[in-house]
Amino acid sequence: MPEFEPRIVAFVCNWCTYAGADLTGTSRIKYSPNVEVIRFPCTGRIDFMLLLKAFAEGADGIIISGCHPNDCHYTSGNFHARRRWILFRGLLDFMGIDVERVQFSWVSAAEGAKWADVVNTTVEAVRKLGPYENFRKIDRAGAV
Amino acid sequence: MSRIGVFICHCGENIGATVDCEKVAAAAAKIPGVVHSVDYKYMCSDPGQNMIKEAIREKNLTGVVVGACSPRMHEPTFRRACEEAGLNPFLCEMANIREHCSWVHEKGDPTTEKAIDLVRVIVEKVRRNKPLVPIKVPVTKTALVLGGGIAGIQAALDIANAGHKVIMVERSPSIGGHMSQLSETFPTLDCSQCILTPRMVEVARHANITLHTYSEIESIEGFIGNFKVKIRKKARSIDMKACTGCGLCSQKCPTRKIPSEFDAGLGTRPAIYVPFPQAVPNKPVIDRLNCTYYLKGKCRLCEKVCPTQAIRFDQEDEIVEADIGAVVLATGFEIKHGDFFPEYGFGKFKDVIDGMQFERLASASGPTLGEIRRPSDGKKPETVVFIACAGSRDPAKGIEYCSKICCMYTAKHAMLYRHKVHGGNAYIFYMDIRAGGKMYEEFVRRAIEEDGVKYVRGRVSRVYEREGKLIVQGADTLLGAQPVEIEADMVVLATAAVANDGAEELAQKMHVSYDAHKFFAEAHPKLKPVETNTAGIFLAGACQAPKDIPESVAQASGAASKVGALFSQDELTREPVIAVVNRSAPPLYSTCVGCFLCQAACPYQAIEREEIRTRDGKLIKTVAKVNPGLCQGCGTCVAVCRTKAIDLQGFSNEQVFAEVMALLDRSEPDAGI
Amino acid sequence: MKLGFYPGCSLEGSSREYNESVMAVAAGAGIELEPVPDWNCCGATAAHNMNRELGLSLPARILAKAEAAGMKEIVVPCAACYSRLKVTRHELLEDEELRRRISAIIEYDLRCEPEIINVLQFLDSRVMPAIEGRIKSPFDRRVACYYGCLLVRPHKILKFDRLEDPRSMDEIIRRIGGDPIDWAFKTECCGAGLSVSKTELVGRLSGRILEDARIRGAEAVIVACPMCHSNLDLRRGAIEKAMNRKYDMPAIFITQAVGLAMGIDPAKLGLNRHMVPVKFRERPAGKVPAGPESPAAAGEV
Amino acid sequence: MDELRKKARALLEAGEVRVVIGYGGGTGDRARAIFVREPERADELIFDGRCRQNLAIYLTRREVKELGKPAIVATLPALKTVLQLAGEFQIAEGGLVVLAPGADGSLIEFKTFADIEKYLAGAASPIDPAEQAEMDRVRAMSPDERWKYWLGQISRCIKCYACRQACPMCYCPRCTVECNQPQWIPVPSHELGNLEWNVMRAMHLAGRCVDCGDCSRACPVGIPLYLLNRVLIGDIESNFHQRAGMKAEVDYALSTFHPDDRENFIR
Repeated sequence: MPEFEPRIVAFVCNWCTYAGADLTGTSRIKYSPNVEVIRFPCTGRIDFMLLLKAFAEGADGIIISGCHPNDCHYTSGNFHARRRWILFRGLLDFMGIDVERVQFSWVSAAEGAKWADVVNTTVEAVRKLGPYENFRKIDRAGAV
Repeated sequence: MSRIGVFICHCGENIGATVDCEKVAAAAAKIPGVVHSVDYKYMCSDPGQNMIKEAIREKNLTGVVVGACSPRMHEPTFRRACEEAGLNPFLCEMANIREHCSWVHEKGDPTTEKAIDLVRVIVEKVRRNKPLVPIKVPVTKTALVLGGGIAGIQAALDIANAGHKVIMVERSPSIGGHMSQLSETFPTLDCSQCILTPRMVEVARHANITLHTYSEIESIEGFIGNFKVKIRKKARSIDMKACTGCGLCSQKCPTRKIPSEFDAGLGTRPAIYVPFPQAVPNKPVIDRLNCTYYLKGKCRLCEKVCPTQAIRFDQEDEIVEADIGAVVLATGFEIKHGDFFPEYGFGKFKDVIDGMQFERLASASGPTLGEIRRPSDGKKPETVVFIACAGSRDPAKGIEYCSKICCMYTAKHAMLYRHKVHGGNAYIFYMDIRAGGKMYEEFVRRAIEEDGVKYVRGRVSRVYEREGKLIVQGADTLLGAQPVEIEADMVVLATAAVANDGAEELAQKMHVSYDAHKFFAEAHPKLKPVETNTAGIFLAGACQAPKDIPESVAQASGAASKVGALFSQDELTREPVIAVVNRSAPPLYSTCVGCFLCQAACPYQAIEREEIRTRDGKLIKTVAKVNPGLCQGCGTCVAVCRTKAIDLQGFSNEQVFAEVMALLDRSEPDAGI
Repeated sequence: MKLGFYPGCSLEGSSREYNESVMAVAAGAGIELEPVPDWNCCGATAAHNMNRELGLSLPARILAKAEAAGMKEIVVPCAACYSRLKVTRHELLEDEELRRRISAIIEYDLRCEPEIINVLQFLDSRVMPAIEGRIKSPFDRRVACYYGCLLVRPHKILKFDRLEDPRSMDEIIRRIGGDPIDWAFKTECCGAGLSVSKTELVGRLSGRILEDARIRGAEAVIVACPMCHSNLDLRRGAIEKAMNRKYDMPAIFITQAVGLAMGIDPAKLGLNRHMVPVKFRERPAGKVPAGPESPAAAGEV
Repeated sequence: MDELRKKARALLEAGEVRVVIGYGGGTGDRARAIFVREPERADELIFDGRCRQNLAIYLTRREVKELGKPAIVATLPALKTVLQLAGEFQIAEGGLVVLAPGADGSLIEFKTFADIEKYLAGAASPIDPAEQAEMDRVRAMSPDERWKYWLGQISRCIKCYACRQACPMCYCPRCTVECNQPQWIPVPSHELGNLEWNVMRAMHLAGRCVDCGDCSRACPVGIPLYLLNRVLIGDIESNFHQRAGMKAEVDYALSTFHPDDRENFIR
């Protein structure tokens, strides 16, 4: 049986992490292909609902990444995002949604190697956790 | 129905070696709405761009997806190509299959599959792209230069000489900054004031420069090309037009014992004073906190002696407003004082001084007229210990960075001391000698070899007084960390260079970012060293990080050339990636409920209130409105808005939602149709 | 008022006078100190150097016992115990994984609720407000406040007072009528744990401290750590040998000084237990010598 | 109660308000909201232990707004709602009269929002012991048990949106569930849609919910929605030291921040 290949969706900001991931490429640092990036202007733009949507559509893990505190291109979008994630993560955890599958990180435009590391460790961690069966099994067929 | 063209680039081997580009193009062709899908060796080449243009014309495309490198590389190239072919450039997007795919994964099916995913996501995004029109904004061709030190002076002169108006605002009564306080400058040992004062005078005389000294920024609003600034001119208590700068008032002022800021507290000045003889403007100011008249209600001696009746005790602060197009921040730095170093007894022992105080002791215009005499008893110190990195490079003190200028000025100080006090002993405790710069290393070697300065590699743990001597207790790490004790007559601390007082408040006022140490942040550490993240605001000098004079001047000229480039156009074009509050038909008018919770989240104060009224003026509802000039497009408001009344052009809810859906949906595209 | 209390080994052994004076001062201020039930060794000074988990588990167990007993604050007079407890609490609060691991070892789900209070904080915030205005016999002595290393370091964790030139003890001395000298040896090393293995080194290091205090005219050295005290008191022989000079200046605990000011019987403060007899020069009450004396004058007492 | 009736009558007679939003007797042993517009009907007002509904919900209802300036009989959560609505610019100072009857028959009339702020700063908000016990029970569960617990709860949800209708902070004329471009929340009432709806509802109330409990009471299948609200209230208080409904100005946890906000999960 082939090894389980998790699918990871990454929501990243344009100015730090997207550029950092570009640098990973420019530096030819290899990492797992299981992750795919969706670009946002800023972590402040990322709607919490998109995380639920990603899980609902079959993501096994999620990476959210943006500029380090104080480095935000827009001064403070990441600070707002951080608050949003503090609360949202607490709520998900309380509802038994597997928050271990959501990796938040700060990756700057200079941290190409860190991006590769964030991806690889997240992929490995999610691989260990296995497919997100709870969400895959959830009923979506119709009315009760 | 969308008519989307997909263009997959091999980038030579860069993509082609690991991704099966043909397969990607074939897979993209199956996506509903894709009417054209090809791959080509170099999409960014002229033939490649022509392929796109031709396809747009021939197939009447409504959207273009280029699967190639990072949009940060070639998005402008391909958008321009689309525009040339008559397609709105914002209907073109790139799928990053190079930096995010071919370069970081091994050759194989998973990599090709990922490339297909990435292209599919962008196709779904482009399907929902809307044609956007770049925003045009006018440019006011006047620059505001904040700070009148060497960086501000250089920037102001360069901009003014390019033919643009400059408003310079300086907090203290004279321009000149720290450079005017220095004795000699490394590595040439030429006199600081001799090279600075001609430039100060030029600023004062320049027809394009308006100078506001003893003034601060009250507020700034607006955006690139269109700032509105309020300047508070603090009451000088002097009629600047009537005053001739004769100096009689200062000579007669009975309050004379105020520590002089210019002499770093080593000398004194009267309550009505000109900071230093070459000050610009060379007119006095009354220090109201120390003036007898303001404290006790009588005196007014200066008023009596003034031959031109220029004293104005009842003068009030004045607010000056100005329209400006660009800002150069050149507010400089400060050195760490106070009881930051209890272990070195700074502030406790009179003969433990900082580097700026040593500059004043060594300066011919200083309190000792250039003789090195220690503050406590005026004796010439026989042994002086210089401590480099006092506070700098010390995480325990909260300052991890290198202050950069200290190695050089400490070498200069020791050298000046050896020149002025023959037979004196100069010791320098140092961590490393950082003398990178033209003629810098040679300068340090000269201090060691020609002037006999004794360099001790190690840290000083403590300085204390015993029987009239300052005991400097340290270690010599080149002698096996052996403890060293030196009985010194004076100790000079090369204290850390830190951000200026009020830098944080100013940064917040200007909406520029700043680092953990309150130095202003450049937009990119390498490629945008003079820009800030706020368009139209530039940096010069040590307000960005500790810098020496040549570096400050170079950066100032860099900032000035950026301002010049901005002022070379009458109108600016900005990307229309901005937030918009929706409007809809009555009775809703907008899904915005007017809760204004988004307002606090906006880093740019771009969210305004708009009243929707009936034709006869009756208020229907108050809703949010985004000022397109101020909005920078971060989208934080979009995520905060629970009714989804705000959306971000270019990254709309529909677009990102579709991207997430498309990314995870690997089912055969035509299966669902 | 009732507070938790962790004595540690020194206060029950070599520094009984410290314990006695803490208790006497607390009682005088109407504060009840309740020992942590079934307390154990804090691990100082060896455990954290030998085995990280052991070094954390020992203090963690103390915290657990206090937490289980509902204590919100624990007064820890010994500077070494204070350091171990405070550092452990900090590390466990910073690292959730570690907190879980240590909790498993000590078989108690530690939330690290109790705050750790050192003797200077205890005096400053609890004792002084209670006795202010009731100083019976002002401690009008010129003294050297010696803090040692563990009360203020590592500063990042303890966040207590100023790292290089602490002032809290000087402030307490001033409040009870004393005159603390301004000196540079407040946190210099006394030799600490090398007391037994390298007594000669302790003689030299502690000697430098006493010498500077002597030159500046101090009548006593005030300490807040049993280890400092034993080096400065017990090792007087080694000190005198290293410095080639006699020192009769006593080393006393801050709680003893406060106790004296409160008018507590010196015997109840354990002042009779010191190796260097605690005797102060007679002089008209309330008069503090103006400044440092000449070395010759100080030597003959 | 007499105080309340007297005041209501006086306000209506003087024309100071056009309507008094209060409680009246309902069917059986229930109290219901009544809208008293004539002075002579003031005696229909009651106030006792049955009066739990947060009447502030009507302050934003178009039909009620059209009646003219209201007076509102406010319980503790309603007072908080008034402040929160003021902070969200939905009601303005002077635009309403706030009457808070005490259990002992006394009556406080709040003249200004600042007075309400002062009053609330000193008021305790007791938590129902049974509800607290349920919270403790769920918190003590393993993540998997919590998932099963909530899946069990939300699988009973019929998406009737009674929780939304009962919530005084859900005053948006177009709720995001009604947005179909994109369709954030699936229309059918299946587990996934129910889950997404309930998460979204909780998040949209994060930093705004005053914990009146009307959503839980309105839920026809008895989903303990208060648990979700309280987790967020607790997290906001412990992390950001903010609490909804305590100030009449914007102090919204999700649009403010502090550079030193702490978390332990971002690497």
